Amino acid sequence: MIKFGVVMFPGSNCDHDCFYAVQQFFSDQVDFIWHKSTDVHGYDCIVLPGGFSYGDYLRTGAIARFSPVMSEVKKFASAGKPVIGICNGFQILLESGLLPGAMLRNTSLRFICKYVHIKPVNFSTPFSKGLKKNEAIHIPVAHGEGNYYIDDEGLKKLQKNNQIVFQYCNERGIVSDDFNPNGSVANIAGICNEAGNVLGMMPHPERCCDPMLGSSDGKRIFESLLQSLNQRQTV
Amino acid sequence: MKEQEVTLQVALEHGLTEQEFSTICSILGRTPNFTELGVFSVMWSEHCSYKNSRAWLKKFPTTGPSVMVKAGDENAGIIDIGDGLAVSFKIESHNHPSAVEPFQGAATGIGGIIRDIFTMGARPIALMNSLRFGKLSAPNVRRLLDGVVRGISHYGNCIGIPTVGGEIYFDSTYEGNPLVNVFCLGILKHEDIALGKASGVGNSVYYVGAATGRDGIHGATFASEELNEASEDRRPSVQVGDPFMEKLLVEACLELLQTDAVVGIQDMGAAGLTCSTCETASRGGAGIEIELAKVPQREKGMIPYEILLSESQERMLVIVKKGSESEVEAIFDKWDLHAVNIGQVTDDGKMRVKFHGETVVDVPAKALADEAPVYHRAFKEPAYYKQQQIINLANVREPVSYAATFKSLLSNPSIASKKWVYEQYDHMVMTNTVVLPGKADAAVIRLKGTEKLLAITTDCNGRYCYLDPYIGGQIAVAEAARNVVCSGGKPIGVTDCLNFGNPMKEEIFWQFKNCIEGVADACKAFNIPVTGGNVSFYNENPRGAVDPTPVIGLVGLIESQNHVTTAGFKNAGDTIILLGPLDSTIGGSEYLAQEHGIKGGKLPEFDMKLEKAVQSFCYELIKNGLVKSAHDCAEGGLAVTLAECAIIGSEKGMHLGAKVALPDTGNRADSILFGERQSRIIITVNKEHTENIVKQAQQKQIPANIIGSVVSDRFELKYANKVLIEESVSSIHDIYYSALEVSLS
Amino acid sequence: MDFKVTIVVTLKPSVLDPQGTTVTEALHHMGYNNVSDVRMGKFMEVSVQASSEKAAEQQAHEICKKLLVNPVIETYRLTIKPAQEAAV
Amino acid sequence: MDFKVTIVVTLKPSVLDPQGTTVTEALHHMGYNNVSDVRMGKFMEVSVQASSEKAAEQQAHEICKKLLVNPVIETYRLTIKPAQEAAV
Ligand SMILES: Nc1ncnc2c1ncn2[C@@H]1O[C@H](COP(=O)(O)OP(=O)(O)O)[C@@H](O)[C@H]1O
Ligand SMILES: [Mg+2]
Repeated sequence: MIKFGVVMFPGSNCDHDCFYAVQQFFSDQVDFIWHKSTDVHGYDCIVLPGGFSYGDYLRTGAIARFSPVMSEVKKFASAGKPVIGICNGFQILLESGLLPGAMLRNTSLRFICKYVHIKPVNFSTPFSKGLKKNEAIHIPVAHGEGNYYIDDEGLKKLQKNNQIVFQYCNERGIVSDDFNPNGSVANIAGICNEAGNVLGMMPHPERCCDPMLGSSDGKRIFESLLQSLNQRQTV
Repeated sequence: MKEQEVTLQVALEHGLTEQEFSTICSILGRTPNFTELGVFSVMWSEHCSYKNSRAWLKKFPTTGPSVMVKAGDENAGIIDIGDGLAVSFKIESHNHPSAVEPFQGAATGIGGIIRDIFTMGARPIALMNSLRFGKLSAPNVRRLLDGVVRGISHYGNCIGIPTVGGEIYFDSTYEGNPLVNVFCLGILKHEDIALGKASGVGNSVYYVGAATGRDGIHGATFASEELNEASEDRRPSVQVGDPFMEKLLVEACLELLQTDAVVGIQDMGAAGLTCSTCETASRGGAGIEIELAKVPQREKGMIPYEILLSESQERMLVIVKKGSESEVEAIFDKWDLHAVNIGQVTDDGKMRVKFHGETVVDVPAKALADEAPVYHRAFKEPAYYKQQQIINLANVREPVSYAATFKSLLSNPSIASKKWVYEQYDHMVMTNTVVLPGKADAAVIRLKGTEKLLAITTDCNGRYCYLDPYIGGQIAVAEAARNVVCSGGKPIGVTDCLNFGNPMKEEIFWQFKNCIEGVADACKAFNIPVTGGNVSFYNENPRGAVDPTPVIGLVGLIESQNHVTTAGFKNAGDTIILLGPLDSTIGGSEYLAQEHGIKGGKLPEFDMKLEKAVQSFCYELIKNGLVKSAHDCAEGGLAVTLAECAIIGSEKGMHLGAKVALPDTGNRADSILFGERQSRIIITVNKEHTENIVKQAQQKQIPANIIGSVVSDRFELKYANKVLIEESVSSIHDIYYSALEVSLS
Repeated sequence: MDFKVTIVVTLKPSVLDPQGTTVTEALHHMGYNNVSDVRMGKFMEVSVQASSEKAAEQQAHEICKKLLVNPVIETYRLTIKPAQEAAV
Repeated sequence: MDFKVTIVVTLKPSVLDPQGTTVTEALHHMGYNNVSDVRMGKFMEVSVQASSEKAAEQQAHEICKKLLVNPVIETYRLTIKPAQEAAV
């Protein structure tokens, strides 16, 4: 069994959603990890959920990255184990330096909650291995600061290292500024670290695992992860 | 420092009457000191005591087999929904604070209503808001709208409770007096009900949450006055919300309530520490003694009067069993919240407040909380009432172009899609939102771990209530119930927010009384208990009062996912049936107001018996799996309703329209297309079920007309064999979804 | 003439500053116990074209009052400099 | 000794400032066509207790670098004053 740990920061609010989605569809083995904990032993994957850790005060993710658990998450990541940061989790990964770049406010200066489409463009991470080229994943976003920023040099590096994992697109998989909900550089919806085991993404896969909620495309990302982890375990 | 001496003059300045002041003196057997006077003045303000409305609120039916906590007994009512589960819900106004500072006013409104729900031991799982503004073209309205929406978005999104629905109207009656009513619903297990009571001599009184500042002192009395120039000067009373703090409070309190340590719990809302201490003591039949010096304070040099009357947000009072203190402190510590033991429960029924050991308030808690005066205000039928009814609508010109009128109705901001608003709210967090905003007449949320779902809605048409408060009140309930039924639910409870002008004016009180009677009679007819609500008076400025607006929040239970029904058409070829009467008049309609500038006319006939029959018929059809889509026929009449079914049913690249022919009733076309008669639902069904359904309806003497069928990408509406509207679905789709944004840009 | 206006907007002293409080606590958690009373405000830079410094200043106050500052809870102060100087 | 530190955090010039752009546009809409290039930043006030101004300054820079400023997108400058003076 693959064991998941969902970190709870003060102000996390998608922690239960992630927990529920994992438990319902992917694994009986899922725990909450309190942000003051310094023990992440025994987990196969750590999820940094969405929400408003510390109210998003100062900057999104800026305070949460000092939670005691984060130094353990860093060690976990540098051991090559998978970490996924969703929305606020992505913002925390940026602030903690586990992923490059920073978040700015959406160009509309408004919070935006709606379904969008994203297209996987990197098939070498555990999260995206199982996805298909040209597939358009129907998935919700819900954020006020999802406008991903990185300077030109950094962007080139991302591209060169194949670190862009998801881009905003339309229902036919066409990537363009027209379908970018927040103004992010290069229509980026998700990136990974150089090693590919740390993923940050603004859209919420945990919100679209159950067909009852309108889309189950989010399952594909978790399924890909499970597949990779199972392969690794059997190896 | 020497306290101000209390005289009748000072009492009058506090908004108390001479009579009230003398009652206070006789309760105490002496003249109150300045702090005590402040305490009485807030507790006996309209906002806290409901002194002008209480007598009439008794008209509401409040009992029923499923009622677990009754209206008026606690911070919110509770309704049993089976499986050992219950729901707690309430609606509340934050009109006056939002008029002064829309962002913070709306935000703290959300914070307040959430506290009312988790105080009951329920986990809040859904928010809604019912908003009313002046016309968008009027000065300041956009700023208000923008601020209110941002405020709700800021607070609700951060705390992680989905805002799943609501309503917005734009009408000049609300100019200068926006209505911001917010609704919260929570879920709990039967055994987890928490009460706001203090009992058990020697139990500890804890203060938890944000530190106290000089926020909103006189806020409660402020909410009970008309807005005028002077209210500008009261601006320091604006409170700032801290949704992060409240998120911690929700989690910590719900965790705490899972222990045996808590005797009672209550939020500090209006009248803050004063209200929470005297109410808990009064409910528990006990007394409370607290030491103000222990209260965490944000500002230096606060005097007892200020500490007691402060309306700082995000604070709770918890009565803790003696001996469980350390358990309680450990939980709050985990959540980085300060919990301070500020006093204990006593047995003398007194609210006793000390400041550095010296007694500054010593009053009977019950008198303060429950013995506020009750007034029976005089009322008088306003002159406009009969005058409006006799307007001769036959003189109103029919539209030159039906298509143009139709499109301008579709782009009316009160009718057009509210996407611009709900996309700013996180409506999906908690992963329960089965029907997203804009898709059905009610929001639908699932209850994880059960087969059941809830349908919730808020409704009120202020114009109807102005033209006929009694019928308007009935319609508000009927329409809310209809919305829930169209979504597949059975109504189980009502909460109401009564927004009116100055109750001292007899004409206003007449509106109030008649609306209440309408709401009450409708609730009785439907057999739905009222579980609580809120009254907001003085929504009035020198130009006049708002339309009487008794907003109804209605909750329905959906037994199975299979019953969930949305408004959009599903398949080309389906038959479109109109349940309910075809004929209408244009009295009171949006069409009459928008196109002809007439706020008047007699409302179309409303028959409660027919209403109930239509609703229960529709509900049965849905339960039998025969209905593909259902949409209540409301503002904009049949034409707009049908267009909405087409638009909502159309996705990118796949458009569904309608080909509809309405039979000649001998009436004018505008009344058939745009008239707003009640008791009507547009359903679509598989062609082969059509005949059977119509036959069943006939047997029950319910009008049911086959009016057309679903087609692809064309919207055609005929009346009396004449094509009056013919549009492509994509064009009306664009109008409907972009209108609000266009009028804002 | 071009002027550079800098505007500092702060919450009125009596108004709650949840951000400031939370940041203060975060700093304490990080061990900075000698740090306290963080208050958060806004800083804005604006270029204004006007015939004189006086005119620019008047304009600046006007836009503060009309748009940039929420007088219900905020106060502001501004400084103004000819653009060349500011660039230095 | 108590010191009052004020910190101005601004977006790096190379980073697009969506808020500044929107405010500029809003001002133009309102008829202020002589106003341009609005840039939005943050203003913070912090009390620091330290043995000397130098020590306070060092602390202030430290908390800026660790928490208050994100160097990927922001730069900052700070001023420091003994608390008594600042109060004046
Ligand atoms: N319009 C109304 N209909 C039914 N009950 C009402 C109405 N207005 C107020 N109540 C009930 O009266 C009680 C007093 O309200 P309360 O909770 O003290 O107000 P607040 O939350 O503003 O302090 C509550 O139980 C509330 O549900
Ligand atoms: Mg209350």
